[in-house]
Amino acid sequence: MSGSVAEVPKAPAPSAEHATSWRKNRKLDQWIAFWSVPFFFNLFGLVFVPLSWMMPPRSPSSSTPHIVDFMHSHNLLIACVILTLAYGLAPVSNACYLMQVKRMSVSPAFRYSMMIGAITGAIVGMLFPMFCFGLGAFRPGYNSGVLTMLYDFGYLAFIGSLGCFCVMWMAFGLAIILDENGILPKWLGYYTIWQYVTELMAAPVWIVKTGPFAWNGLMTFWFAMTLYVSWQIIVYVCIYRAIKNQPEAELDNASPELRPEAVELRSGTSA
Amino acid sequence: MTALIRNPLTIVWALLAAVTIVSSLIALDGGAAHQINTTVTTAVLLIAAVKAYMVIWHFMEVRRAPIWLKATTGGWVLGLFTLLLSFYYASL
Amino acid sequence: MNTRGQRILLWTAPPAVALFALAYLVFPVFSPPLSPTLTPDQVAAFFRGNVTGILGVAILGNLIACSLVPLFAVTAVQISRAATSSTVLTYAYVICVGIGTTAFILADYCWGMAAFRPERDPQLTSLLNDMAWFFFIAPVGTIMVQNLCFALSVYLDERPDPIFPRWVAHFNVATVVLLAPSAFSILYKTGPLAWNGPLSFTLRLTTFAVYIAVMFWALLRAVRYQGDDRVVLA
Amino acid sequence: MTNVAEGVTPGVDNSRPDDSRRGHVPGDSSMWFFVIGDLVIFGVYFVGYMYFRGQNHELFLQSQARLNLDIGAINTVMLLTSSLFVALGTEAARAGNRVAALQRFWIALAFGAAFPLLKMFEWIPEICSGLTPGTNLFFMYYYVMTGMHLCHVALGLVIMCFILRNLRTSKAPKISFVETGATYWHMVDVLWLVLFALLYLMR
Repeated sequence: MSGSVAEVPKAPAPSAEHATSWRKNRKLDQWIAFWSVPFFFNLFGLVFVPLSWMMPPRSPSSSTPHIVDFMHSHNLLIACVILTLAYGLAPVSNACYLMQVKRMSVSPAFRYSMMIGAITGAIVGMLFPMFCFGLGAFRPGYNSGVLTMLYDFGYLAFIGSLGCFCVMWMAFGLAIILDENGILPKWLGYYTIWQYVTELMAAPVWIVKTGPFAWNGLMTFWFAMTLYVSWQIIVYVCIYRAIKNQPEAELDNASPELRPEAVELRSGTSA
Repeated sequence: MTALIRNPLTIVWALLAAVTIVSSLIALDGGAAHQINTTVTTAVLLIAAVKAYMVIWHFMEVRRAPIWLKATTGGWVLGLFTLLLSFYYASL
Repeated sequence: MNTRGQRILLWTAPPAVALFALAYLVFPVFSPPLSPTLTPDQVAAFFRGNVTGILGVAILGNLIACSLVPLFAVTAVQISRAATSSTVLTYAYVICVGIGTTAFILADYCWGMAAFRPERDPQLTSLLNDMAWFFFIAPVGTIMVQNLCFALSVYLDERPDPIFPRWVAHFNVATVVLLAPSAFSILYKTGPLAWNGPLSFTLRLTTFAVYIAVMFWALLRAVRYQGDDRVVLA
Repeated sequence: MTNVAEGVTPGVDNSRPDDSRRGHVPGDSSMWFFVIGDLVIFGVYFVGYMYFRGQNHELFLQSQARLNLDIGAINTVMLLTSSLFVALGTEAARAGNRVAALQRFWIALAFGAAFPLLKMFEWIPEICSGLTPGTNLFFMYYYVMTGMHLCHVALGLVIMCFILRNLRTSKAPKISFVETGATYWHMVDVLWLVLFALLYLMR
């Protein structure tokens, strides 16, 4: 199996493509999906950090007046609007992973697990916490009890949403390690496993309100975040290379003379 | 069976197990009071460092590995225990 | 490949739409839509006065929440038929459908929850009502991306005989523009962008209704012409 | 899943290390990437523990007094013994002595499996007497770090089962897979040695 992939002719060098128009790029759909991702993540970062200061997380033990003050800040609403408009791009980034997992020699069960993880994760880890913050700022009339509940709910759902992402990254890491087509490098699979284990490590945020294991703590937030951000960047570089190196013959829209081999390859990979 | 006992790996294991018991005894004896005790801590951490490196060296077969692997694993043990001990002493 | 299954699934859409229309017409919250400027006590009073109607529609909504999924699933199949290099658009589409449907269910839950125990603290009833409106009106991000994925698959289709006429793609892009204002309902309590305003409420729901009708027609046509054409399964 | 254990090309063991060559990396080199990274990640946790311990020696010392040092020490010896038999088994597998290799890996698996069992004997009474991760920072570190280590042990036991299966069923046991699994298991051992010193022994 792995041998036949290696023999497939390489795609023509990308420099040949710009001579014609970008519209002629055979992988245009994949490239559009791919480039929406850095855009989305940059927007995500900008909205969370300099616009609303939701991140880095505020302390779980801050005093009620502080929490009320924060929950009333108007920028939370603007952040909420931007994210509601853009959060649909998160599925596109997940679709980019799924595409590469589809090319691997592993069972479709892996990409289906990731797909389901992505669906649940987007709701509990993104939309819901976002709205918790938005609701507090939307109606200033709420009493402080309701506001602190929204604050806790927002942060805990955002940082403590574990299972859906765990299953997603577990399926992704395992697929890379078990793959025999060499789509993504093996070490990335192991890197993904660390990322998934540190995701598990966020569990203590539900227990303590101060110290290194609180939701703004050194271990549960900063360390996990460092690992996550570097992982995310590396994954995207790897995905970029995987899309670039995908042979023309393997594409779904490959020209007919290359096609038979591609069909054979496909039937072999999606057993 | 005698071949097993004479195997260098078994000797390494015997050493490791003995040292484990020794370090537990140190903790039970010198550290029984559960108060800060730099002698116990230093001894126990140094023993742990040696044990960790023995496992890496003999069991993980780093002794036959290329130099970069020796350097990385050795660097990890050295760096980790230096940091641990300096954090410990700095906090006293 | 036989398309009978696709046609059966497609024809589940009209009864689903009829039930949605029924739910919409009898939902007390929508006629006229509750104003965002109501105080918690007014909201609580409204829920106390309309328990039967709200609960009835919340239950109905809960039951039919996912009933448009078959329509979207057939759309996904047709996207994967387009001659593009991969099924990346299909995957993005499917995930978006899952997220969008869940958001609708959460809205339904919140209204149902508020009506379940109307004697609850007015602050909490008002919170549930706000949350329901947020989940119902605001999260247009996924349906926007979903329609863009569809449009993109039509634009990039390299077949000599396209699956969909090009104007369906243009129409999908237009719905993206028309749905976008709803996201701003989070910012305003009055005016056209508030959740009961013409841009966020009327325009959004009208666009969605027209969109479902057009897609139903376009999909029927696409499935009819599919014939024995192979489908690249995702 | 079976492809992990079986060689891609049956009958040809192209991954067999050349012992005469200097500088042989045991096992799959991407596993070493994993091992070193894991050591560094745990290292960060260890140093973090030491730092926060320095902020409140009293609390950590008092809490330490409530741990069960005996089970900790027995578990250390269990893991060391298991590691020994894994190393011996790898040696036997490399020498082509499949019967001895199988026997030693079975013993290693038994000692390894005793670890989580003993851990339960340690944890359950502690949790029942009210010592939970929420008790204080020491116990949070204790449960998080031993818990994460326990996940590694569980994974190691699964890998060991695959090694046994590879040795038992395949015509040409893949030595590099045996070495890869062994490397991982020894890493689990190394991490426990440090954990044992930090959590149970130091004062």
